[in-house]
Amino acid sequence: MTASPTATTPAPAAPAAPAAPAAPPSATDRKPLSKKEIAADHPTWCPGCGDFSVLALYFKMIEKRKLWQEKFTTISGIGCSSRFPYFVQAYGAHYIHGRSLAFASGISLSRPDLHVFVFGGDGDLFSIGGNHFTHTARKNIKLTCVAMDNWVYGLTKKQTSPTSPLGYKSKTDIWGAVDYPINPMKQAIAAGASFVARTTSSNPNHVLQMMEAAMDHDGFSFIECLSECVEFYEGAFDGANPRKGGVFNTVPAEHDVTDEAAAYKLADAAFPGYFGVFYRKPKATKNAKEAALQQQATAKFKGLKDWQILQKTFDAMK
Amino acid sequence: MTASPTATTPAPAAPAAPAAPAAPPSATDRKPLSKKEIAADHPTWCPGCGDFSVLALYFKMIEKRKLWQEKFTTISGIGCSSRFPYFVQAYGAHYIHGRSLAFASGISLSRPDLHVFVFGGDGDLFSIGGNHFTHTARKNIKLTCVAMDNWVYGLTKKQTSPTSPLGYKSKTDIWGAVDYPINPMKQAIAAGASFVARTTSSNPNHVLQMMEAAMDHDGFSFIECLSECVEFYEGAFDGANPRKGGVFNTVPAEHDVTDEAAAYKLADAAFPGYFGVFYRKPKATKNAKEAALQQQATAKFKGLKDWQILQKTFDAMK
Amino acid sequence: MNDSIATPSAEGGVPRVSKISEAVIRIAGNSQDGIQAIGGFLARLAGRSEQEVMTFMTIPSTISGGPSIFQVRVGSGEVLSAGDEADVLLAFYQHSYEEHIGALKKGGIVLYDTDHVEPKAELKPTYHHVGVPISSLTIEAIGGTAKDKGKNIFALGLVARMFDLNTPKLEALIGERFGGKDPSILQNALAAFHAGYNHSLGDVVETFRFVDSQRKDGRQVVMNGNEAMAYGLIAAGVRFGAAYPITPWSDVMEILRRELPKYGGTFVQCEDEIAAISMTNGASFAGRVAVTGSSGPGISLKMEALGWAVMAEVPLVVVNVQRGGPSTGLPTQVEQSDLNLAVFGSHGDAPRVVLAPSGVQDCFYTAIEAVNIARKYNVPVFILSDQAIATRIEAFIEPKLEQVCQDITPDFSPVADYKPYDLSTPDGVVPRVVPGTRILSGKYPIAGGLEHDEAGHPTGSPELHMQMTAKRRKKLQALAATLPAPKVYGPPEGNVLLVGWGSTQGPIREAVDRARAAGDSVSALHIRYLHPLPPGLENIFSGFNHIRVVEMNDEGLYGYGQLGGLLRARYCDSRIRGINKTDGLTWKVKEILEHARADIAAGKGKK
Amino acid sequence: MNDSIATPSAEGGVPRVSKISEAVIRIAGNSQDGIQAIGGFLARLAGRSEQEVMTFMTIPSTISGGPSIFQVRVGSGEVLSAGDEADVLLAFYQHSYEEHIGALKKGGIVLYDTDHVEPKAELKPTYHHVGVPISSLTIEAIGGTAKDKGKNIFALGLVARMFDLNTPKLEALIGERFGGKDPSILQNALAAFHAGYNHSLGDVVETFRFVDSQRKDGRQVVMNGNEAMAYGLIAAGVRFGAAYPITPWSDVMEILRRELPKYGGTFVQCEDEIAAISMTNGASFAGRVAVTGSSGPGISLKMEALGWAVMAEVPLVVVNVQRGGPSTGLPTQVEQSDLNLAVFGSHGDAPRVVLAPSGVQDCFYTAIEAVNIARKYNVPVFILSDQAIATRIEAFIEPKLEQVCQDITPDFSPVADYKPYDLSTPDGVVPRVVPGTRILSGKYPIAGGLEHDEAGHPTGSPELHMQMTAKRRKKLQALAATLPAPKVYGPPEGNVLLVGWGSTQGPIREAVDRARAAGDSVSALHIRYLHPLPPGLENIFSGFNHIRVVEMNDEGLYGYGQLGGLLRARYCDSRIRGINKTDGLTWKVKEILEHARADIAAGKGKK
Ligand SMILES: Cc1ncc(C[n+]2csc(CCOP(=O)(O)OP(=O)(O)O)c2C)c(N)n1
Ligand SMILES: Cc1ncc(C[n+]2csc(CCOP(=O)(O)OP(=O)(O)O)c2C)c(N)n1
Ligand code: SF4
Ligand code: SF4
Ligand SMILES: [Mg+2]
Ligand SMILES: [Mg+2]
Repeated sequence: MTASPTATTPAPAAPAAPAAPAAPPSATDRKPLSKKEIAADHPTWCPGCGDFSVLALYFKMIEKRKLWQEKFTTISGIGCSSRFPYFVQAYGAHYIHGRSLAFASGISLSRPDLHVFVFGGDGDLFSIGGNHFTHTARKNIKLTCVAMDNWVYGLTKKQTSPTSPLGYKSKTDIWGAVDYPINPMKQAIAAGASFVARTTSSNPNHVLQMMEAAMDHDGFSFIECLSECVEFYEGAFDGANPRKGGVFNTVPAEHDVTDEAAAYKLADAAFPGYFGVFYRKPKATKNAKEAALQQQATAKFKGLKDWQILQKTFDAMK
Repeated sequence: MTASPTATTPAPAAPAAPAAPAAPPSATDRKPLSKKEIAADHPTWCPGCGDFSVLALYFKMIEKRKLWQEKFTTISGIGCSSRFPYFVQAYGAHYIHGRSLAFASGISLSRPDLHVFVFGGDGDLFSIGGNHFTHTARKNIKLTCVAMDNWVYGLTKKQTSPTSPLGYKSKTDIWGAVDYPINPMKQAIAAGASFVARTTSSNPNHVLQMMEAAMDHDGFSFIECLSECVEFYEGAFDGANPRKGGVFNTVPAEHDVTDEAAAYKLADAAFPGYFGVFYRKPKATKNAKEAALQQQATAKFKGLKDWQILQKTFDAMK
Repeated sequence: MNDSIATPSAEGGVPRVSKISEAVIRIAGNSQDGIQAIGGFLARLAGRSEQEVMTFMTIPSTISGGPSIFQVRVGSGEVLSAGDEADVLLAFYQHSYEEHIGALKKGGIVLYDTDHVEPKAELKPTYHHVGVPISSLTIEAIGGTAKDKGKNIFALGLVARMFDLNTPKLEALIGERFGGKDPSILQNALAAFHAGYNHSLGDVVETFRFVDSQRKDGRQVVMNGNEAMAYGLIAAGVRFGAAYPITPWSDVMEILRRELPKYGGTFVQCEDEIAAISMTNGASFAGRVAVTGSSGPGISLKMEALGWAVMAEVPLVVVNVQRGGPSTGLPTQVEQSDLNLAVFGSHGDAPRVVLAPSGVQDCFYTAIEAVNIARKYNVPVFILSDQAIATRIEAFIEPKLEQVCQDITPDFSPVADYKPYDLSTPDGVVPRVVPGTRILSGKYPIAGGLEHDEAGHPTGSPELHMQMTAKRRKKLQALAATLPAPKVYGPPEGNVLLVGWGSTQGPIREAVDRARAAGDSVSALHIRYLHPLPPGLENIFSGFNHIRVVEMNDEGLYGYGQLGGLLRARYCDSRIRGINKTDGLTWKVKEILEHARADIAAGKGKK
Repeated sequence: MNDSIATPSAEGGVPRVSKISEAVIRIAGNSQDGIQAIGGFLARLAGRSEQEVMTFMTIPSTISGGPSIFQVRVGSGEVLSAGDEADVLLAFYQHSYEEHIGALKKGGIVLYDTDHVEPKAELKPTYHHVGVPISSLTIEAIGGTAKDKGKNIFALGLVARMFDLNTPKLEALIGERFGGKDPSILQNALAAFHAGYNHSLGDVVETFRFVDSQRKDGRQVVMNGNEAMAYGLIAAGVRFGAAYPITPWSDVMEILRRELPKYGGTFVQCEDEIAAISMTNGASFAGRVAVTGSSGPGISLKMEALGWAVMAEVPLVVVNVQRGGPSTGLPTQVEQSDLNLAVFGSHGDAPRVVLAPSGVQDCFYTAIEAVNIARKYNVPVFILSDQAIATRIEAFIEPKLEQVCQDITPDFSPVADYKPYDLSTPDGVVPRVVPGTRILSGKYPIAGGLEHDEAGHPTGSPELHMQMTAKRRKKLQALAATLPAPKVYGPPEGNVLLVGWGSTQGPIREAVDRARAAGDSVSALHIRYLHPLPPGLENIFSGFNHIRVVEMNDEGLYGYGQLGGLLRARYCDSRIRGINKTDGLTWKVKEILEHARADIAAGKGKK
């Protein structure tokens, strides 16, 4: 291993950041990552899959916002969309199906120095992963979660997903889906997410806008991004694509993004519905709350080494 | 086994009810179950626990509505509240922690002849069981779910629950809870539950009213019932108990129970909030939809035995 | 093929026709080319011709598809495996040609699409090359549009000609497959087929004809293992199931979801695997054995809920279509590494039954047996299938459905009294009384996960926990006592005994045949009941010098695989050693013999 | 106690004082009576008096409380178990008296509350009865209100007098416990204590004094196993954990939740056990070994995610405080039935490490060792504790914290290049480079559950799957090579070898001592590293005629327990047989000897 002048090892018990590395070289002396540097394997997605554009815009954001590889992680569960981290030339994890948010929370809560981005499918985040979504949102754990919603299970080849509309013919509903779909936006709002937005991969500029806004939000930020599965649900989102005769309605200007009930109503709109930020109301993150507890606790032991703190506890157990 | 004149074994493939027994003797020639007949073990709950009254009112409903033991099942997960089935002298199951709704759905979908009642705690239904709650609600599976919400983990002796208010001092938050609580009513409404009500064990008549309304609802019916844990959260619900200087506000008369957004607003009211039916809007149950699929499918094979139906399939595999 | 075929000479002329008893044909292309369809047609034709057939295929792990093969082995005699080497290779692309010609036996025929394949000069001497402009001829025959669909059918025509297959039967099959709303589709398919069939095979020096296979008693059905599993469950009387999709389990659930309504049943796609097994626990509790299933990761998730069924003594069937592990592992490849999980995978002492079908036909009957064991002993039963069985197509004698199909509707006749966990029965088995049944004593049972007394109510009594633990164990011991001792394949005594389970039965038996043909003393033992084990195995083992357990899993920390470990623990016989691999592929006959060679050699001459 | 004590005669008079080396005191009442507090005081006093001490308690399984006991064994010599029989029984109620007098040794003293207990005439000859109106005297001493709190302290006073305990030390302990905001509480406690101490014990014919115990090098700390586990993890440098509550695991998480912030760490209560292990997988992935834990049901739920850590080679520590199973089972009783789950509980070949502490002190050191094994081999490590260790209190020499406490902060210095799954290392171990580290080659690793190449990217390659499977296995084989062969307790050769693991170490060693005292040839082997097993066991086994594996789990289908199965599979030694029970209670020394009697007898005379 070659040592770098700027590298340091942080104090063992640096409160709130047990394992936070030193700051990287100041932004000035480093160029942003180029597309070439940040792109890894060529995506194994089907030609035309909506997921390509989500990946391209993630690259754009990384370049634009000067995120270097030691500053962020890309996390996913299992699914076509969840192959995402393999295509990014940076630290990432391809976790198990449905549990990416819990995994990402472990990073976020132990490594305040890292941006944590989670990408997943509608099945991954709202079927098997639904409860982790709810609890990560309610605890307002700082990370960005992008649901690449294609209304179907892609990787396993066309089963009904929790967002498949009634009547959609899948391998598990050859006569058309009978279960009422879930509404990801309502789920996020009801769970207490502090940033909730909606976009579609067919509108690149809007996707980038939403991603940047989410990244800048200090808390749990959620984006539902419609992303067409050309293989198993072709044309699903034409209705939201002006180039295909659809309409792309942005959130009404008069909408108050801090009004939960209003956001909930917006989420109730029939497809194609609205695009943009539905809800944004910062509140203390779990990260900040836990850091505060650490400050309180460590304050009592100023200047003591870890073993000396434990010694005090043992002294009381005699 | 002694044979009963009225007992018959149903046709093997009676559509929609693969295993439905014959109707019981007409209500006229049978007396309703008395408290004595329906009570089993003496509850192991702490003296004064709110759960006692929920049990008493369940007995009352069973008596009043002439439910005989072969007509219903009582299902729970794990928790103090989930000990419920052991105290009822009828078919019941004490399942594993958090999964009672999925278990109950298996009964409901395979046994249309049985009423299915589920009782559980706030941890059982909204922490580990949260996702099953969401999906049972969205699919509108016919059963009644009563959350005995005491804002704490009772059985495991005082840890923070997903409904514990901020600042509640538990064994896992000695400095007071820091995670924003979940709102069970919002969860139910956002998930698409077709019947959502709220009551408190300190108001017996109201509990009975809500239970009966829930039982009569053809679909997924949910009741949040505040039920005090005198051991670990004494006085939690005094604010909702007039006898303890609290206020018991029923849902405003002008509230439209079919208006989802209005119901969501009601759920947003600060504690003690409102009591009564927040939302009730019947929609086709999954039970009915699956039955319809069965009717369509079986219609094509009228008069054929099961083996003959399979034979047709095999004939096409040569 | 059999030896009657001479290595083809280069000179052209009218093809000679030689009789053969079996042939292995490998079709290599991309998953999008419908090569599986060709294989499917050949397999079903074989089935209808009362021939034995076995297929093998690979599936690209990426959704966007990719290289894929379909190998079909057709024989007039018994066919045990999909075959190590191909007699004929049909190659659509350069990569197909280059990657798979190695699988062709020396002197074999490679039939390639000259539009995409540039044959290698150095290979020409070794393999007989036959080039056909498959793509362009297909376009010629049916026009550009349908090209991708037609190409495989054109190739089917070529093969039909080469093997002098029964064209009316094939046309009928094509009709059944493509005869739908739009008649042009069928016309195109037939046009492509005839174009291929009538295309001169040029310098092919011979074509082949299968010798008539000995009459089979009864007609054959042709299907893959997942189909056989699903239909077996239906025949068993299962009318409720719940699951979550995962490869390669998914098609079992897709079939049940589609078929059960015809029988008044329901199959539910759940939010996850835990919900799925919980729903089936609920449905089983409510009266009739229900089924859930999954593959690797989903099975691990079911372990807590499975333990409840053990404790509450609720019958349940859990199908595990195994794939490569650990974790997400190798989703589209085969492995037998979930046996330990099936036997030991829940906390506490939680005895359950584990069965493994040996092939496609056995999936059908194992499903029925699993349901009946679950019902009789009120215990969860695992069926361990695997990706290889799940996806391969076999033809087998059609089951006598009128006899095998059963009605397992519970009896709701009122009973006088009922103790769900009665300790007085010797074998621990207590017939269930289910919800909906009146119990005249007025005492109703509770099914629960807490340790309980005979009525099902919670107890912390040391004695009761000992007794109930023993009760749950004794049920499986009682089952074991009823199990048939497995029969040895080959002589019951000898030098080497190859022990196997599940889908390895075919290649292991073929290895035995091949070794014995070479004069070596090798027999095989297939274990279908893995937990509890059948009685009498120690006697069988005692008849051999070497006992090698052939498994598609790792040799483990101490040098034996998963079944190996179970057998060694029980019999403490150190001669039990493993033959293991984890390459995600089924065993080749020669690989097995390779591994066993030293032991086999040691026995040369001796008995 | 030692034999120096004569069976008490009935006549009264001034009590004789006899020196004793140890005493077993059982306090029986209801969980609400604070009897655990009495035991706690006695245990901590012993600790401060450099005596050995071990306690045992039962917890009512219903939340509303109920009968409960606390047994404390104090000794000047080595104390291995909580003792089979009590020398003194303190009975608060009739049920306490009736249910527990059987646990009193003949001639022992029963001290009972005459306000609640009606002694049985027929028992008077056998046991020495001493009645004291404990309830009313407590009320007298401190007034009605505080009665329920005071009664236990009053009884403590009685015991202090009877055993001539060090009152200043006891008063100090009472002060530490009750000294808080409200001084009246402490006053009441001391008043109750003195009232008890000064109460004449009437016709007790003797009191006791402990012989001075040999000086211990260093002071002792007194705690239960869950505390030792939690503080061991902190000493190991763990700064992040996540879990979900469950008995008896919960207090480990409650302690960590409370303590970690002092060290700049965090512990998260999650929505369920799957989220918990996923969070810790994430935190470990992010750099520093994290911990999760649970008991039975919660452990079964973690099996899929655990497999991910095996595949991704991410270090992790999972604590399982075992309780009675299967399913919800016996939540407040002890069992060792999760060993198979720990070793085999995930799908696929998923090798992980399994350690089991032998007692309270060992929990502390095992936690540190588990963390270091996880870090060195990048593998998940199970720690199998159990309900008995978790809840019993022991005094042990205070660890030298300055030496044992470690800082495991990762090194973030930039590296030139990094291959996370490098296949070139002989033992398969590759040091981790974690997020936040610059990699100058610009090639960054992905941690994933799919089979992968050396860079972590997905592959379906048969060769790579074989090699990576071997890599994951080789890491554990390398660890095994470093493990010390366990030392035999007693002579290294002989007739009977009692093999055990976990919390059974104490009673097993005491059984050895007792048997040897009786002239029998019995030794013991404690296995702390359960997976992989340490080398050299076969040599140890070869030195004995009988090898009996003593476990608190079921004898299984084939007559051996869970460790028994692992050992038989590996060594194929049919002399390895089980001694098993599942009554939810720790082993009594005489029970073990009972089970081994036949083997022991067979060896009489011989060597
Ligand atoms: C525990 C577990 N269950 C099931 C699967 C199989 N599986 C993989 S991805 C997936 C769902 C894919 O759908 P989605 O999450 O919407 O992603 P998409 O492929 O549509 O992008 C499923 C069911 C798995 N890998 N693990
Ligand atoms: C899988 C699993 N995890 C954890 C537990 C332990 N446990 C039992 S009940 C319970 C929560 C009890 O709280 P709640 O559901 O609110 O019911 P209450 O006791 O308050 O009525 C927990 C964590 C368990 N039995 N199983
Ligand atoms: S299957 Fe659908 S979601 Fe998956 S890669 Fe192809 S187009 Fe995209
Ligand atoms: S602990 Fe609380 S919830 Fe449980 S029985 Fe006692 S009072 Fe009720
Ligand atoms: Mg999707
Ligand atoms: Mg609760």
